[in-house]
Amino acid sequence: MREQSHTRRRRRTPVYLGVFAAAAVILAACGDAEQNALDPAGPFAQAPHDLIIPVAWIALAVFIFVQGLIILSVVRFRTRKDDDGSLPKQIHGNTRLEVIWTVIPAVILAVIAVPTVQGIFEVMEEPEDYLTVEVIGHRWWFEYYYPDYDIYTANEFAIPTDRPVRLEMTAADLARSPDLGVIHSFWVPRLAGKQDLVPGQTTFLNIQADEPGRYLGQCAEYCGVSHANMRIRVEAYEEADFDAWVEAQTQPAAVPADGTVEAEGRDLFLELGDGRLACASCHQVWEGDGDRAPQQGPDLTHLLSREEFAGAIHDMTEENLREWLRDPDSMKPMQYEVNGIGMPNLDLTDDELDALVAYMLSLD
Amino acid sequence: MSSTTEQTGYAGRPRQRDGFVGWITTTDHKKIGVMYFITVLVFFALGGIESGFIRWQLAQAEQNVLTEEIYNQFFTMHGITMVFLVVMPLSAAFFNYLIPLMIGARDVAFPRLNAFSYWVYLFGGIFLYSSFALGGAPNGSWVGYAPLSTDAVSNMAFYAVGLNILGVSSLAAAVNFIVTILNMRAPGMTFMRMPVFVWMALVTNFLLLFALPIIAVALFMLNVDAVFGGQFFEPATGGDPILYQHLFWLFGHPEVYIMILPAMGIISEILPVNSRKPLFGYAAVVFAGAAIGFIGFGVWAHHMFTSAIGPVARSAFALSTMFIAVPTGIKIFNWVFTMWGGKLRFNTPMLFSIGFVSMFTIGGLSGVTHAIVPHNAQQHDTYYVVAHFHYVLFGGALFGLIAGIYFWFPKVTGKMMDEKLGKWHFWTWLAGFNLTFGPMHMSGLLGQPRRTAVLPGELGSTVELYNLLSSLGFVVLFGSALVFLYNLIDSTRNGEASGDDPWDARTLEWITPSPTPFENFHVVPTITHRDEFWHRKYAEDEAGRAIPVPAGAAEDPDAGAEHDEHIHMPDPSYWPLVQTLGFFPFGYGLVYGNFLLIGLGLAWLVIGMYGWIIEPVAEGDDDEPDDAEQVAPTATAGAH
Amino acid sequence: MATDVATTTLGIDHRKLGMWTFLGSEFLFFGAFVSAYLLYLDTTAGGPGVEIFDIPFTSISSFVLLMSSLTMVLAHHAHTKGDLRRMRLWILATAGQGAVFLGGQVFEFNVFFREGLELSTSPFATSFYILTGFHGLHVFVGILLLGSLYVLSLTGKIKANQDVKTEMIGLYWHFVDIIWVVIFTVVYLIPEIAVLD
Amino acid sequence: MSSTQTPEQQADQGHDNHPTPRQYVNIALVLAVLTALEVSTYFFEFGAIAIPLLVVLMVVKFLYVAGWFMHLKFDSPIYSRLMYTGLAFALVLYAVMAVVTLFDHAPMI
Ligand code: HEA
Ligand code: HEA
Ligand code: HEC
Ligand code: CUA
Ligand SMILES: [Cu+2]
Repeated sequence: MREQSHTRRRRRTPVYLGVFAAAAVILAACGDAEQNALDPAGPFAQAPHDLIIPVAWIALAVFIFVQGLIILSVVRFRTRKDDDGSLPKQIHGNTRLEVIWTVIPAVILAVIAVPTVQGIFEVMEEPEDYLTVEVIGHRWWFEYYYPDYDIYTANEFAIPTDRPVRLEMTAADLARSPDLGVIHSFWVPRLAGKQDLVPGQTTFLNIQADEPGRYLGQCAEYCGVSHANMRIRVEAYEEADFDAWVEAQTQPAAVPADGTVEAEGRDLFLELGDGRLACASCHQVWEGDGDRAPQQGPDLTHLLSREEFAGAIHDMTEENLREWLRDPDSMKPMQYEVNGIGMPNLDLTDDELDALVAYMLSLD
Repeated sequence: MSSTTEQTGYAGRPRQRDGFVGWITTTDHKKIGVMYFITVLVFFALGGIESGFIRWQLAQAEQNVLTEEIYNQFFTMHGITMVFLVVMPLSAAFFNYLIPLMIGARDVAFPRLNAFSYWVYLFGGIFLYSSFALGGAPNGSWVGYAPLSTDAVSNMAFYAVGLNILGVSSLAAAVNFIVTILNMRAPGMTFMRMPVFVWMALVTNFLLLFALPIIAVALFMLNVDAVFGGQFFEPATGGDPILYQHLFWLFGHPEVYIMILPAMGIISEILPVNSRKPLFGYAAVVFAGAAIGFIGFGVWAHHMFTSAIGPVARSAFALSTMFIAVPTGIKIFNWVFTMWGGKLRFNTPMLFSIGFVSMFTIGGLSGVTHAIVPHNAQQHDTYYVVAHFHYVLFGGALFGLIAGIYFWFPKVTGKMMDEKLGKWHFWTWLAGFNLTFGPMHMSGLLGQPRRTAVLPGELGSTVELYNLLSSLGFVVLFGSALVFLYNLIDSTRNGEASGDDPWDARTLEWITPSPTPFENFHVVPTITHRDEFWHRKYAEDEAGRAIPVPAGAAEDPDAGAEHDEHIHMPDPSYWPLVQTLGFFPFGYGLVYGNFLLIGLGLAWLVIGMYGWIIEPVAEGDDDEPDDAEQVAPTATAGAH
Repeated sequence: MATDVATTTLGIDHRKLGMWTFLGSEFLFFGAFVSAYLLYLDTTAGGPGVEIFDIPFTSISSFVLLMSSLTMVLAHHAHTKGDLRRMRLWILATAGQGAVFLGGQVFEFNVFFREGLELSTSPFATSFYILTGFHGLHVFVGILLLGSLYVLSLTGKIKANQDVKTEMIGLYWHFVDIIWVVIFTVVYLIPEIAVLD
Repeated sequence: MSSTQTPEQQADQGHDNHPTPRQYVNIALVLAVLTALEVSTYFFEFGAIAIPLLVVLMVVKFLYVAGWFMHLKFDSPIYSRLMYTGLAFALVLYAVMAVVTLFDHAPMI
């Protein structure tokens, strides 16, 4: 047979792999993405990171060792051109070697296991002096509630820097949603690993940002048609800025002056007519009286304080809002018709759209 | 084979062994193996095309090639197809063809049950794919988590019922192969003389035996919840969605070893043959395989590290998961040392086997990093995991199985597959594979979650680059697959004649002529060694050097064996096919909650069962022939 | 095929080995349903719970099923002795007891249903019905098998020397009985006592 | 388990060593008595021992049916191995699952 000529090429594969791996690591280091798990920005992301790095080196060492052995045997023991056709020595095994390659990996793993178990408990522990944020996963947007301040918001939320935030999470409020709830997962890689939100149960996750800035994430547990469009934005503020944000959010929404197009929009918002469902039956714009408690849709009291909407996938621009109200499904696939989930198309006329969009844009 | 049974006096039993009727009524393990193989090719093409669309959609950020609905259906069906309709049945194809040959038997223990398994597999696959025409394919991912999957819009009733049908096939096959291996070995074939492939088949089938009932329950519960108003996983009344995850992964993790162990068995046969020396540490490899299977039952919650389980469970499962690397490592090192000191021949099967060892190691190591629980929270449900399991499934299971295809092709057809094309296939396959799945490690760590229909631009340019590379990799793989397909078809027709023992092989199946004759062995061999065939060809001198035994010099070990007067071979039967059709009404009934259809299907299955039972006793049937009938003259043996 | 026991590797019949292999896996099947049931014992969503059980009634039907194992084994015994006539008699007795058990179950389900325990009432209800229902389905299949045995032995398809067939079906039947032994204790008696306390 | 200790050589060669009908009836009588005992826990107060007692009775009945009616005591040990492997898998796996679900699980709301 003519295989010998191919042995040289065999050698190139692992080399190519190595080059590839190296290139990949380098590229990663200069990645600037705000959703990068390799770039922790707080203690709850840092600790796992510090754990995985040595493990990655160990894995790389094992990898190089095994591939090295393979390459070595391939090169050394290929059948040579001048081979006499006799058979090699028939070796059946070697007990000492078997013991060695049973014990060494076991020891390596035992060494890795200790910090792993420690890490598990550390990350899950209740931190000191934390801020609680309740998180509810809906199909397909996140809702946030600050029990300390009685603030509701959606998709985007703010946290103070240098202070642990403990998320108390569940999926879909059964009482006020036709969506009986499916499993979602909260994941902002630079702040912490992910944790699932399970309907009917409460799970917890600690996050913390050391630096102010914006941290991105998204739902990481497949939750149906718009799973890809269920994103998370965290704004981390220095303490003073955070207090200002809280202050702004606790304000009731301004009621537009009579006769303006915004006021027209507000009327439509409360009562759409023609047997159409009113916006207010799903959305809350809290104007100061009564409970501040949203229904099944996102709280819109300070809509404009957010940069993006609809699962944080669209910029908060006039055109986008208009398109969203005109035909929500074209902006984000939902299942209102079949399942009652998401935002319905309310067949708004152009005039109604003008008024409603103007009203939305006044909600800052 | 051309022999027809010339029985007289019995009605309703097909006589033909060739032609179309011969195929659809066959109970011959070899033909059934080939049918499995061809069916797998079709499903592989489907699964591959689905993944092609996935890669197309993700080639750039914010693309709109597919709608979310279609994307979700495609990745779900891709996963289901590759796992349940490609890798598992391809392993079954090898089990079918090889187990009887390797243990010196003439067929499996229950030939008609074997045909039944095949038809259930085929119809289960058709059933699943029929959902595309009936309002949409399942779109709840291959793990089918509740309560999402109990929602009607997920179409997951098709998944629950379809997989349960496939489960029936696998369970029947598992019982069949276990009995075959335990009870039909040729004289002298002790456990420690069995080829490693047979060992791995045994372990795999035990895993199936114990894992399938668990998923059967999980799927049935899903079915009841989705269609009949059950409350198993319904949070509103206190049902616990996590229970589904436990049940699924109690099956799901053994399942991944069900997919890898047959491939490990295959390369344990190929590496020694092409290193021209016996497997290093046979006992260790066998033991490690059994250990992997056993420990594999105790690690399931490592898929649930970010789910609602507490720190104690997370720790316990992290430990058991890491521990499984030890027996796997034993195998890797034994394979490498099988090559060490040998005289390696780099034919295509060998290349794929070495590729297996190399690529599987990568996937295994990333698996160990998954077990670092605190960091698993970063990796879970990202493309890093997608990379892991494609490295073990594609780089592992599929590489091994393809190696097996090249290796045993001459056994099945009597022809060689083209070596040149084979090498083209290998190198493009290896390159395309790494190009597709290598970058996913990075895109995952950079924050790209899996099962997302759009690649958000916000993830950054590096991720887009990696995704583009992955998509290019698919193009390479596609071309490579075409080369393979061409090679298969062309070699079947025009391949070089292989002779009976083209590889100078070691195990029993090569003792028989290629292609394998209908009754496998003219004389059932008596086994005196592990690697029996090798020992009939070579003797070892004191130094451990092998010297060929001149043909005819050694005593024919089978000379003393009684030449069977007449060989009993199983007769063809319509019933497995006919009965299995009952799964259609039954299945659709369960999907649509239609009790009429369910009843019809059940009645059909029962009637089919009776047809099967009262089928005339034929010589070669797996029924005890009555004394009077046993004297009936047998035509099968005469044909040779 | 090589069903001739003498020529198999282990010296045992394929079909018996196959049946046992299958039964081994059935434990995992019922085990999952039993676990779900136990986890959901208290999850009644305001509907009826375990107090709904009528222990004396279920005791009687359980006892009938238990005794059917005796008649089954006697049927097998008769078959080993080549006594097909007596075998058929015992088969009938076994199937009859199975039918009584099933009838009891149907009755029980009806009562529960009328008392407000529907399949969709609660996870407890679903898991109770599905677990015991699946067991009932097994009994039903067993009765079908026994019926076939009866008919086929009449038509001569099952012969006096083929007692392995009766044995196989017997194994299945006893297994279903064994499972009920477990269900009776774990599903009915223990929760009932735990609740009454 | 006594049934697994059956020596190999006894394996399934014919049915000579199977029990007699009389023995079968005796076993059935024992089973009947055990069942009566079980049911009596419902009618009489057994206190803390009721549940352990029920479990023991269940196991004994199980072993009797398996050992005698299913011939595990007399047949090839491979059957016992198959069956008890399945049983052991089921017990251990589901026990672990139940422990995780009951004791190491997110709080329900
Ligand atoms: C063939 C299939 C296969 C195989 C063999 C494996 C093998 C392993 N898998 Fe993998 N796995 C999958 C298929 C497979 N997996 C699939 C399909 C999923 C995703 C399911 C889904 O969510 O859709 C998955 C997901 C998955 C997860 C969950 C990830 C997540 O979703 O968060 C984890 C976590 O621990 C894991 C771990 C492992 C480990 C430790 C092994 C080990 O068995 C690997 C052992 C091998 C080695 C380690 C290499 C060789 C060893 C040596 C050279 C010795 C020296 C080594 C050391 C000292 C470390 N796998
Ligand atoms: C053995 C299993 C297996 C195999 C081989 C593959 C093969 C491939 N898979 Fe994978 N994949 C899975 C198992 C597998 N997959 C699983 C279990 C999932 C998880 C699903 C889930 O999340 O639920 C998954 C998910 C998955 C994803 C993630 C989707 C998502 O999360 O959104 C992606 C993305 O790129 C992907 C890509 C690919 C590609 C490009 C290939 C390619 O390698 C495919 C190459 C194949 C071909 C190119 C075939 C071409 C064939 C022919 C040309 C022959 C023609 C023949 C005839 C006409 C007879 N797969
Ligand atoms: C049946 C309930 C329902 C009605 C009626 C409804 N919405 Fe919505 N709306 C929703 C839901 C649910 C969402 C969240 C969709 C998502 O992001 O997945 C939403 C999202 C929005 C958003 C984006 C909020 C954000 O921060 O993401 C705006 C703005 C909005 N709706 C405005 C309106 C207006 C104006 C009307 C009336 C014309 C209206 N909605 C009527 C349910 C409703
Ligand atoms: Cu929510 Cu995915
Ligand atoms: Cu796993």
